[in-house]
Amino acid sequence: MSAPDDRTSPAATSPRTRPPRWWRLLGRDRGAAAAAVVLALVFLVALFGRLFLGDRAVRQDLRASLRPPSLDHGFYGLLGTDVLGRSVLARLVDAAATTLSIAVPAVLCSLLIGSALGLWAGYHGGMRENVAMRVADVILSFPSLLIAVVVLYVFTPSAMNIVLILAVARIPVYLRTARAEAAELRSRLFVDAARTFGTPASAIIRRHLLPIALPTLLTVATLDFCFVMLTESSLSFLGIGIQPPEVSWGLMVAQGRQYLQTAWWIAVLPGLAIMLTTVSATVLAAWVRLATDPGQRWRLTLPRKRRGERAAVPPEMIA
Amino acid sequence: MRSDRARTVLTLVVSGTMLVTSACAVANSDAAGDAGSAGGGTLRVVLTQEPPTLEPCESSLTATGVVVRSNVTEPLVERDPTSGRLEPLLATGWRQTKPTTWTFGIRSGVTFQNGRPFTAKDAAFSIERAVNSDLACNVDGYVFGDEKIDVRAVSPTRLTVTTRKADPILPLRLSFIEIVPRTTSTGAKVRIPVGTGPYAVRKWETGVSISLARNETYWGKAPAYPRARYVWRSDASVRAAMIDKGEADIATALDPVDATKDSTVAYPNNETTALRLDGREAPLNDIRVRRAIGMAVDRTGIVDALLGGLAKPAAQLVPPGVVGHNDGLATAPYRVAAARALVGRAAADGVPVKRRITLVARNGQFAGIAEVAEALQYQMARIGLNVRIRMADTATHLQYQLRPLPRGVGPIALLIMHGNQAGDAAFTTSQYLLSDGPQSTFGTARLDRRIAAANALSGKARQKAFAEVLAYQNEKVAQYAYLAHMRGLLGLSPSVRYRPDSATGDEMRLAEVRPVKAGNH
Amino acid sequence: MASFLRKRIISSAIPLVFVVLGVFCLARLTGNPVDLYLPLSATPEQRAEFSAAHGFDDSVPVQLWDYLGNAARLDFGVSLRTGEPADAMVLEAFPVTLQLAGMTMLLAVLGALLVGSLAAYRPQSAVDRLAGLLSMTAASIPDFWFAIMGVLVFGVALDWLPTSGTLGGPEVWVLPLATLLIRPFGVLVQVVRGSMVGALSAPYVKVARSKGADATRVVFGHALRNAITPVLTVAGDLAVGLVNGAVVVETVFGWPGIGKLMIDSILQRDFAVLQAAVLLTAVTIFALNILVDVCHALIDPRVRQAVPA
Amino acid sequence: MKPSALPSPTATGRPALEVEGLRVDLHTPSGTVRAVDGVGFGVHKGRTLALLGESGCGKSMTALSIAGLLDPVAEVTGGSVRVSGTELVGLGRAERRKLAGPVLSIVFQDALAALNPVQPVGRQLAEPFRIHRGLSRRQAAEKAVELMTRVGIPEPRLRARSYPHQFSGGMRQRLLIAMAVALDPDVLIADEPTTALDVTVQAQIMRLLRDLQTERDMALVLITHDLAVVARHADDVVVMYAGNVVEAGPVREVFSRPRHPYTRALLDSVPEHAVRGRPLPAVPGSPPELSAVPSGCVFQARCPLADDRCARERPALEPVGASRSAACHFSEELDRG
Repeated sequence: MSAPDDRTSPAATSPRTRPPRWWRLLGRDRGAAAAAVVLALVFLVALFGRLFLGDRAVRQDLRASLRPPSLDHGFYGLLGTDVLGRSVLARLVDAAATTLSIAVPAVLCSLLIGSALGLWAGYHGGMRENVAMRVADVILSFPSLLIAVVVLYVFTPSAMNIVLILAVARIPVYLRTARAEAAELRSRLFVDAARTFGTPASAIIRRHLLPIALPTLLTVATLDFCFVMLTESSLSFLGIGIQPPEVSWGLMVAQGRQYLQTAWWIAVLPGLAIMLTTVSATVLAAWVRLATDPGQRWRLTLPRKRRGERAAVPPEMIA
Repeated sequence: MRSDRARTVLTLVVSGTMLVTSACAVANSDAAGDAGSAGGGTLRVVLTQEPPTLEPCESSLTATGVVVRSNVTEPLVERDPTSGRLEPLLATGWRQTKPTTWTFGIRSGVTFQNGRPFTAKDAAFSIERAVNSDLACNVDGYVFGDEKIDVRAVSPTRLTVTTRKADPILPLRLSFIEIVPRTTSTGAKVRIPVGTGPYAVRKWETGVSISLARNETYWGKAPAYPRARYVWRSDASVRAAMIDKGEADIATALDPVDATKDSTVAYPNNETTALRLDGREAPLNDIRVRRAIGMAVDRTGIVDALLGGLAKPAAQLVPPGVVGHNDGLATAPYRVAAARALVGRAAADGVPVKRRITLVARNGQFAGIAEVAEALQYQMARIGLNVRIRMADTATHLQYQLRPLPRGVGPIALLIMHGNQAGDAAFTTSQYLLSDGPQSTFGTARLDRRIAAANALSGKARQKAFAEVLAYQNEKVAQYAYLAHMRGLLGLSPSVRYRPDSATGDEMRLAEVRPVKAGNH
Repeated sequence: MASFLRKRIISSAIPLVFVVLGVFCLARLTGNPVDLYLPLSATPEQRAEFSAAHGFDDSVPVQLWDYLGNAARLDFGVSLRTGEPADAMVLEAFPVTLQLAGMTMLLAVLGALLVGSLAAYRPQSAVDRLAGLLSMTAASIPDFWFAIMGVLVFGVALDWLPTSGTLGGPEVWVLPLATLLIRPFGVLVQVVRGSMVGALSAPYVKVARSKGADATRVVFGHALRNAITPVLTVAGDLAVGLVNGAVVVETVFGWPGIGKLMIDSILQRDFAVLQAAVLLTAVTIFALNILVDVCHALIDPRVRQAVPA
Repeated sequence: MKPSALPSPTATGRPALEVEGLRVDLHTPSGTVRAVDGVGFGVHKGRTLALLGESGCGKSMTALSIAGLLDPVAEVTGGSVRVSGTELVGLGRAERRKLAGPVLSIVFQDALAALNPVQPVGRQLAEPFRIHRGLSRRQAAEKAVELMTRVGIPEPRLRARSYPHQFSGGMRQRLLIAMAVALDPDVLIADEPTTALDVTVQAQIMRLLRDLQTERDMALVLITHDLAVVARHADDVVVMYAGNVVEAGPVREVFSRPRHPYTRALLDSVPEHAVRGRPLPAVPGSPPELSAVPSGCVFQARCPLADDRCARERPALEPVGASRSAACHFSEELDRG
């Protein structure tokens, strides 16, 4: 998106205005606020939910198999039970922690490695850039689900391995984005200036390139969340995701699919959890992208009926 | 430089090429094919997977056998799955003419689907091909071990089979060998088999379907449907949906969830599930721990909740109806407290009960296996053991199942499903109970001796001896914590009539399927 | 353009080699397939014989060397499962997946261009908000779940569509396409919208409006072609990702495509087929990347000019 | 309503462009602010009016609101804009489109961004003829070549197929101007048309604009912050500060005898007016933020003459001579001093 021209942007007309607090901005966008609340809730549940659960998520009772959601069986019976008679509510809470403990490290790993490599390659250009891009091509040319299948069958399908595979599979996305940004920035005046002062490459990358590329990279990362959760669930469908008795939302959907006709709540509720979380992440990512961009922030403040151009997904986002 | 407009058009053409190819390709699928209903003359069967091959000598592979056996090819002798008795098929009868020699009478007037007449020479050829050739057929070894046999066609209607040692169940073993004409290749496996059966393979469209057509020169009773077609869907809910929708007449291996529907029929499939406990590794090397596991398993709970109430709690590896089944064995009592106490006593004696046991199970081996594994894990953990689950694919599972067993993997509790297709405990004991059995982790010398002795017997004595072997294993060895004798679930559309039996999973006789006549509901 | 293509092809061919090496070594890591193909009670001699016959007793480098040598003569080995040449099996399965993926991408791109442009033209309108919600939801539904729901709802309950399979008229395409489509469509709508909003606020659009251009001319004559570049890039990457989706779709609906073939050959340790399938997929991806680049060049004169430099 | 600034003494009849009391609100993160507050002026055919001011004073916003090209963040909340007698404020989209091109046209500052990068320039130049005259592709292309010849593009027939990035900055600006004058508009707005160019090219572009204006008898609104450009090319000038018109009148009179302290300060800061050996006097301070425009005189914070009255009361734009007006409580004193 082009920078808004300075004649219409109040960011330029009033350069010294203190930007409004981010929560005030957030409060004005009802959609983004709701998304933030949902995400915060998910994270809180993931972090602290297990403290209250005890063994509820694993406690089986084969006599209480497939109870529909109802008020008759106490708090943990609210959302019904699965085929092993475990509380679906407790499992959803437990699964939130597992799901996030896979998605978050996977996204962080690929973000860190991919961005570092990409910025380095893009800044230096030439051979280094070429090699990095070809590495990205190699990874992208492997069907990622298949690598996952091979690796997870050869090694144990532990959470650690799943994180590693998902991280490796997603590195090219960040690598390409970061490289493109760095390649564009490296010819800019301020980078040239820093270079003539003898600033080492690593410092230029850290101090000049990273801050500019970061918002885009973070947006891609937030949206990648969605991809990682869905892939994790596909792995469970093929039977090589998280291994029971651990449980993730993806595993719950995969295991519940055969009960879709008889006990919808087993597969539908975790599916909803995935969708709600990813939609919230997408909405919030679009919002954060605007809010962190000084040239775009003003768009958030339009009155509702005139609210203008808001990019939902940055073009760099690849899924 | 081309004009700008032309460039736009070109871009559209480039990206549109795929659509055109796609659209053309849609037309090539078998749209005009025999998509009609069973009433239209085609019996439509949906399997779980595409057969890897239709080679008759591989028909002991379930996926191959279910299509080939008794439909396309036939054996000399077949075992009646309900009575367990052997019935003549392409043979007319058999006698043990010497201790090591069996003589078979061969049916005359039978022709192969390619028009050639069937003689004893074809029978001899088929046995040689399956057992002594380089094809590495699955039936070789599975049924015959490594003994060499001598087969002779004495006349067009007489066949003799000689073994080195006396083999009292040789006719039963021969029931696994499908008869093919002499012209069949011995160097390579065939893609489209030819046999004497009621149906001939018309077309195998790889990945899509296998079509059969009625063999109009069949020597026996003609089947009701002129054509049959197999398709495969790996997801059970899709197979069930195809029955509901009327897209298929028979669906195999449905989920227990669907057991309540009118369109499903349950049948015992001769499979038995159990946990094989590796008695060489602590803490499983302590018989108290192994016994405790047997007592910790809530068989009725698992059967009712996870297996749709279809299976029967088991106390031994072979189901009723198999020679050697011991009616006197009762399932281990479900007593958690007692089991926990047993483990506690073992722990007091220094057994490292907290060492982590890996429960290995195979994805998709039976419907609900993941849940069963979870239940077993939970129930074992409840008596104080430390258990984790590893769901494996077939290849990995086989590494755990077969000798040489993997090293350095710690104590393994392997969830196995054993199908005794032959109806004689000899196959089970030699594989699963011998101390060096290919699928056994340990045993005792006394058990080995008892098995060897039972193998040499026949008739009532054989039944009694094997029954004692099974009882002895439970009492003194306890390598297995039994789960259940399984039952399969078949989907049947209202327009067909078929009674599945214990062999249906391995050979589905399409000739026995009849249309429901109008007003006969 | 010719030099552009040459350069692009050479630089992309190197990764192809690495893909072949990678899949070869990964496959060897999964162990000797002998257990799967020999009877349970096969003797050690039989096992050794099987391994020798298929070359599994050699060291991995030797196996690799043999494989590369044979592959150079276009001999990709035979399937352990069926005994057929691996390349024949792969080529047979490939068109199905290519058709599925091609149709999917075409529908996804066209649909997303339409919906995304509509949404972008009046940001925050009801249309925009609806499109945003739908696309985000579509992009976050687990595909196998959608597939099975589709079978149960449209196949059984409503009885509108066949449940599965490839036999029949065009209606058999609906559910597999829809399953494969939802995610790329959802993502692309958002990309198109974002990119369109950007293009519509560009100065040249103001100029076009100052010339009196109406909405159609502004959107299709000016903004669309500028907005399509990022859409193409993302569409290319999504198309690559369709191989993953194809595995699920082909598994559920029983389509004999390359995704199912790959999964089956992994599960069956059918290395020759797996390698041939991955190689063909990689070549396709490679061709696709070039196609995307060519489209970029066709659409944007600046890309065309920048290449020889 | 504030008085319109300039009924020009030399022109007769109605002005081609009349702006009265134009108000534009901006919706910013810190609330709604008024970016343009009651701006009014008029331009006759054949005349050039300069809108002068520092960046951010609202001059471009004024131009965009006249042309109806405001970003969604901005909104016209009052006033009137008449072009050749037609009221534009509140006019429907379709009617406005009919006027855009044949009646009113605009030239932007950044020609690279203002030309569609993926279309050959010939096609972009032909577009007005296709839209308004309904010419065929071929006829329109012919017209485009004529236009290119007129604005001095060498080898126009060949260059019509080139893309914007293949032209130099000056050539791009010529193309943009050609596009704007394609249909002989009554009013042409040029928004900083030369800011991005180097000095020699600037002069050529200004000459081209001027020639075209004379040739086609257009009313030209020149938006600029460059006093030299105003002095050389404009007939009248409107000085804007913080969204308000502070002074208006014929260029020669305003520049020789400014009646507003801001105009005077601007003029003082031009090097020619400075005294050698003394530091160049800049306008001290900076314009107020739009969110903090004081209730009194908008210029009070920087004004050397400001007193209590200025803080209390905003001076109206009052006539200060035959054809001039200024918004200052001290305009009389300035004239005398």
